[in-house]
Amino acid sequence: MVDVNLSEAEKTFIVHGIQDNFREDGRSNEEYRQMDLETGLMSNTSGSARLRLANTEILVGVKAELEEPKPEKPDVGRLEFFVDCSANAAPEFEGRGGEELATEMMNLLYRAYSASTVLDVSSLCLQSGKLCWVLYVDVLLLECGGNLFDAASIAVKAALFNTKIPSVKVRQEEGEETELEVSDDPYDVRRLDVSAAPTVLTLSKIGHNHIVDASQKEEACCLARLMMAVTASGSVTATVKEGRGSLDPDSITEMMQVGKRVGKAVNEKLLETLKEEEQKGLKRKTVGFLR
Amino acid sequence: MPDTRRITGPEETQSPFAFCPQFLAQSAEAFSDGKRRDGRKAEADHRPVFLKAGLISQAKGSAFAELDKTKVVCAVYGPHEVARREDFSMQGQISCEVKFAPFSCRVRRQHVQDGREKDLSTQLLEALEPAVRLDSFPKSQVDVFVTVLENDGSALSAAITCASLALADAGIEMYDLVVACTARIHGTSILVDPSFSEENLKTVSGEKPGGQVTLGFMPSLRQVSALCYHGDTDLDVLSQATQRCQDTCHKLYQVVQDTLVKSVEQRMNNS
Amino acid sequence: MEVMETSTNSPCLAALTCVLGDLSQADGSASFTHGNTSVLAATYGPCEVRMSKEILDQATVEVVCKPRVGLPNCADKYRERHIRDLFQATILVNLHPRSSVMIVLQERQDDGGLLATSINAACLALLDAGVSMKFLVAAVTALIDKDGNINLVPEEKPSDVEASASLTIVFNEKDLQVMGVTSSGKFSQEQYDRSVSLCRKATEHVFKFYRESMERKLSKSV
Amino acid sequence: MAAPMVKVPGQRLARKDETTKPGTGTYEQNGFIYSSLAGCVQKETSSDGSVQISVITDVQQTVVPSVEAIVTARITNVTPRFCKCSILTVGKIPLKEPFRGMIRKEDVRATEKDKVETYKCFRPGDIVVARVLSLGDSQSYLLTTAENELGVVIATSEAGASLVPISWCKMQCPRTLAEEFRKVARVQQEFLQYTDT
Amino acid sequence: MAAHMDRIVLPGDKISDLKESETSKKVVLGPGLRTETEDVYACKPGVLKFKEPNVYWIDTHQKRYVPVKGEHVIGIVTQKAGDIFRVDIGGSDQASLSYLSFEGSTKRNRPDVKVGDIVYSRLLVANKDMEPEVVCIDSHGRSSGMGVIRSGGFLFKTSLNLVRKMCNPQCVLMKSLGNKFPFEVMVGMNGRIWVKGRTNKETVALANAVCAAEHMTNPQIKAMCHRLADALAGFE
Amino acid sequence: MADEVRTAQPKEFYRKYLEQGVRPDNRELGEFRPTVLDIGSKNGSCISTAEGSALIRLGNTIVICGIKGELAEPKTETPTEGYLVPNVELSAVCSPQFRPGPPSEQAQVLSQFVANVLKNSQCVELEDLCIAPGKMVWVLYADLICLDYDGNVADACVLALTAALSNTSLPVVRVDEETGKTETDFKEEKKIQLTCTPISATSAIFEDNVLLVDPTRQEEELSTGLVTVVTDGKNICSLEKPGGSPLKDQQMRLCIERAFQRHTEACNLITQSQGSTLSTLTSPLVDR
Repeated sequence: MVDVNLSEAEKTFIVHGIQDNFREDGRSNEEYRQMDLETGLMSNTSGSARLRLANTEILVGVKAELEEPKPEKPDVGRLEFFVDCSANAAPEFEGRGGEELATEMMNLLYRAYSASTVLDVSSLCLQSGKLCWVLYVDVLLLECGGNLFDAASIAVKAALFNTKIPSVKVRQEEGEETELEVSDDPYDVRRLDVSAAPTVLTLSKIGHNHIVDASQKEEACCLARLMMAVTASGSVTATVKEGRGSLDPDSITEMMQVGKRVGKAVNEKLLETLKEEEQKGLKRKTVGFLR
Repeated sequence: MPDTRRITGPEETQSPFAFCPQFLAQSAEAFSDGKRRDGRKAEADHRPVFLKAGLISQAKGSAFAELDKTKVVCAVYGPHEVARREDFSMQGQISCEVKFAPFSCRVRRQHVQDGREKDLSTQLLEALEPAVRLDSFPKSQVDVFVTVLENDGSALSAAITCASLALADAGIEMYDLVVACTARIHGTSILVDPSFSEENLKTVSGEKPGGQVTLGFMPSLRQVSALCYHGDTDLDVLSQATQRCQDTCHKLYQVVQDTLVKSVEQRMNNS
Repeated sequence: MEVMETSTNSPCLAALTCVLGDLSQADGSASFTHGNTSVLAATYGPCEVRMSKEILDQATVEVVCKPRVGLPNCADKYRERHIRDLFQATILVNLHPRSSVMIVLQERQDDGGLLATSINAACLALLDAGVSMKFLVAAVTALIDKDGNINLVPEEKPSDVEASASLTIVFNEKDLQVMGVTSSGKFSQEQYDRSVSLCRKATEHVFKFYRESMERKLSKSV
Repeated sequence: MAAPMVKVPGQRLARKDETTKPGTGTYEQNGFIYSSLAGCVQKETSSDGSVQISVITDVQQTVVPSVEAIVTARITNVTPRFCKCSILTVGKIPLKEPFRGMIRKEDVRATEKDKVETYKCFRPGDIVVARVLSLGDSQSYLLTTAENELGVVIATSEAGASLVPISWCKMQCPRTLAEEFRKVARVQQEFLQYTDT
Repeated sequence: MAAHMDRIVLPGDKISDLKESETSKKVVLGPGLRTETEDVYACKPGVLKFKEPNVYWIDTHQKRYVPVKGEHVIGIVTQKAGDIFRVDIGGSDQASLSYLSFEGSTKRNRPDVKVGDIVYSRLLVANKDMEPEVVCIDSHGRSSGMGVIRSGGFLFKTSLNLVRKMCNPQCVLMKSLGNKFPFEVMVGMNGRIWVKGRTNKETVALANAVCAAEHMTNPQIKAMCHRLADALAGFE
Repeated sequence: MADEVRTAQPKEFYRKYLEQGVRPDNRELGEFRPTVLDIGSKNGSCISTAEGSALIRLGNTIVICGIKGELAEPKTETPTEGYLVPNVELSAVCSPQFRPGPPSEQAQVLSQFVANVLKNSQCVELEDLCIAPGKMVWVLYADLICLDYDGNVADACVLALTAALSNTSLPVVRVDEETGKTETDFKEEKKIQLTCTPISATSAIFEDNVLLVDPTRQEEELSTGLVTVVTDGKNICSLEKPGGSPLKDQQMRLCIERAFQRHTEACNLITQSQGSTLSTLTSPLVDR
């Protein structure tokens, strides 16, 4: 992560704060910061979402393309993730600086969405071996305020929820020429069922305790993090330990319990806000980047 | 862009396996008549492990690990200077690179490092960094290069164990050796040290698709240095699998220590 | 910028023509044509060397072979290595330590014997640049066809008999010893010995051609 | 002592108390001394009776130039203000990959620091013995030869023969008898037989 | 002996029958000649020259300058690094020029030298092991013509042979141009020449005359200068 | 003291040895390093996922060769010829001088050398690789990975490649004309026939007169030239001397003789280890 240099005194101050479950910005160890989410703000994408978690800003765009499926998985569509750390997020992202963090994020997203039950990709396949939908998910990191993995995964889930795939009819004539007919009616679209999609929850171990949604300062004094992808139903689709330090086994199980509980809560709250935003329909004005 | 730095064959080629019917229909059941597909009886049976330290003359330290058909070679270089580095730090650095040989898997792999190899390299770095005393070589860097010669399942755990043996053989100061183990969750059974076919078992329809967890463990300090899992299971099945991996790591620890002791003794009496 | 013509008095060595010094920015340049194979060579040096390639007690010789069309591939790298090792042993490299002598060879037309023509072009360019060398080197390519007789490439009248092997041999002028060899196709040891003697005789013409071109160039500026 | 016991990293050696102290190749964690290298255990009882446990590896020394260490280096390039060199061995242990070092003009000799002409002290290709002054910057280590025992040990003359030291600042080529200026290391007696091959 | 002289040699040619001087029984080998197990070989292509009593050397046609101690060169200041300037003299390394090596410069009153200035200087240190060093003062500390060239004029690059030919006393180029119209000229042994005529037209004419003179004999040079002077006069 | 001299002045260190005609690892000038070859157990090759593989240890130098077969359309101008694509990978594992990333100049030169040897020796008839003329042919990717670079990687690569090709077996692929459907049958296997076995012998020229066969890495660095001769028993398949110090004719004859001797030595080594039942890959990798 982009670490801000802290002196030893500041680090001990943060660690002591966490020990009595009262962090420097007043939150308890398992509380998220203020998050506001907006979907459907970019016209030329099939689906998009912008998430601002305190001062972490992430923009996700999903483009649906018709392509040939992979030879070894002929009857399934697929998701392709791409993460770009733009240089205006942090000076060291300039050039190839942000590549390492971007690959880490991409690997985690691929892991989280690797299980077949997470997102029904078989329905994305139009003609086995010949034609299927490929969803290109592009994550753009605009500002780093700590806890980038959680924010990115939530924004990805929101963007997938907001994705509208035009319905396509395939007519198979006698000759093997397949006839594709894409409807241009904006309402005749198919939506993705993201109820089983996971969101990532990062538990940072500081001292002997672990906290959720660590700010940039808290991330600087944490040696090991456990990132878990949790679905609304509470099942775990990916876990990765990241960071230079090591964790002892029992604290891992403890962290997993907390992760599951908080993860379920985050998922439910997210689905609620998405549905609520959907109801407002076209009346709601998009705030975008004005604020 | 044609790869002008290598001899190139035709543009697009297909693997012969794509046209072979019985390979496409992967079977779903893990146990056939009481035994695992490669003859191991219990779920917790680990394949016979063969380890050897100090086989590459050019490397500072090296090791070779063989889990029945999975063969991994690791070489450690350094500590040497870091080429271009502006920040001056009293802590040493480790850089890891995992590479699959083009002939290591059934379907031929490309020479250029793809996403999966980058992922394994990061996981290897995660596993080794906590175990190495970085302050013992300030301002310099240790390189760990792993080549997977043949991949018959749990390549990552073989790479981690082999790399930590190579680091010890290189005389790099370490808090503890790192031993790793992989487990495949398939329905209710937890298969330790899965082979390649067990890694790609088809999910039984209706059940949860299970998953695969790899654990990097420092047995004498009882610390987990790496944990990576993907799939879709409940939490308790996952922590059960992690526990099963931990017990196997304790068993493996003994084998790694004996190999290291044997190689030090052998070097002592012929030097 | 005069053009040097030589009569084809050697048994079957094609016509050699060369223009010295026609690139103004290069320290030395030679556009050399042997039969229908033509190469433009330019040399820069001794000049600045990159830190990574610097050798502390001698000059680094760098060779770049540019094919006529497309990107350089492994075959060009292979030719580059041959020519670099040859001139590393020919140029007096310890006179200019920690510097580099750069030779750039642009293939203009290839009708067989490209490596030999490149070597001769590079040697002429080094002469034009006045780089100090132990001796001169010249290369000739010999073609061995199925029934074993040998002729030199690129011949004037390309025979239609399909060749079974080809040998490019480099000789130095001082004691006409073999400096470098590269081969393709199969051939016996006896065929190798015959090709060496034939090529040795042919290189005398090439050395004579070097002398004539330099005399032509230097006679003007006395 | 029985055949020296071979220990591997992570193995517990002893309980830490005032008498036993961790030596090289070991580390101390919550009350116990653990081995951090794969090698044989050595127990030295120092004067005040306390035992120092250390683990020594026979050949695979991991050595990094540390401050005050004596190193052998080859001079790679000489400029008026400093000489760049590549460190070949630290103490007695040859390094598999050389480290970059630098000797500044003012660290060449102890006397008349400012009138030092680096060309008259070192030439590229000389083998020098120097002491590590500091870890320097991220590019190279800082070395000094400002002692009588430090300086040029092996140098080749223009004619290619190896030079013989004749004074602290001059060496002579046995073949052409030409003298060349160098900052010569005053080599102790037992080394002399090897340098005049 | 005469057949020996002015003969064209190529690298690798053995030079036998060298005339030792009566007094010191030694032969002085100049640039381009090399001894190997006591016989002499040429290592550069060019014309073998001989000067009494026993000096041999090869005059090569070369564009790339190899620094030689004591030669005057024209350099271009490329960089200011601390208390030295980096000067490009056309060789393989950039030469260093200390700010103290200007006439009348001390620690406090530093010379006004900017990047891009042209400097006429002399090579103090030049051998294959060391970085070349140039200075702008002679042994008595006076500039004697050396230093930063400020007053306009035109700098151009030629081959080293032309420069040696111009510095040769028998060459008539300088004299014949001189009595046509007044001009200033500075010749660097590294193949760089700086000329300044009264008007720009004359400066350009001068530069072309010098470049053209490379392959001319003395009479041809005189004829060329006449033509040049008439052409200039005719235009006025 | 020997270590100090060896690192500070390697050339003198070697010259002292060579004066007595022996080398620091007490081999004569014309003696190859001990060579161990593992072509794997009878049924499979030492790498089960590859169609053919071999591992060779030449002194300390280790090279492993794996051959993978893939299917592709043939070139239009040669409809009945398959492809044989060799590549040498000097990975960062084998020596500190190689960095991970695109192949170094030396790796490209070695790949081209091995490709030339295969083309010149025609040891594999490209027509044998044809399945359906014009439609489908075999592409044999021969990937050679150097695991330990201690000099003379060229000889090790050629021997490893020849050994791997000698035990490569390809599944039978049938393309029925009408439906154009292809079908691979892994039970039946067809071994590739080699017309000849090219073997290479490299000598390093030291101080312009001494010829050291099978040079180690240090001898390669100190040598002033390399000569590589590849023979197939009767004829010379490839003769490579890339520049370096000149070579007298009878020295070249000596190199060619050494190559023919090496050819007989290497052939029995291949036949010996052909039927060997070395179960694990360990023994050649392991016994130092």
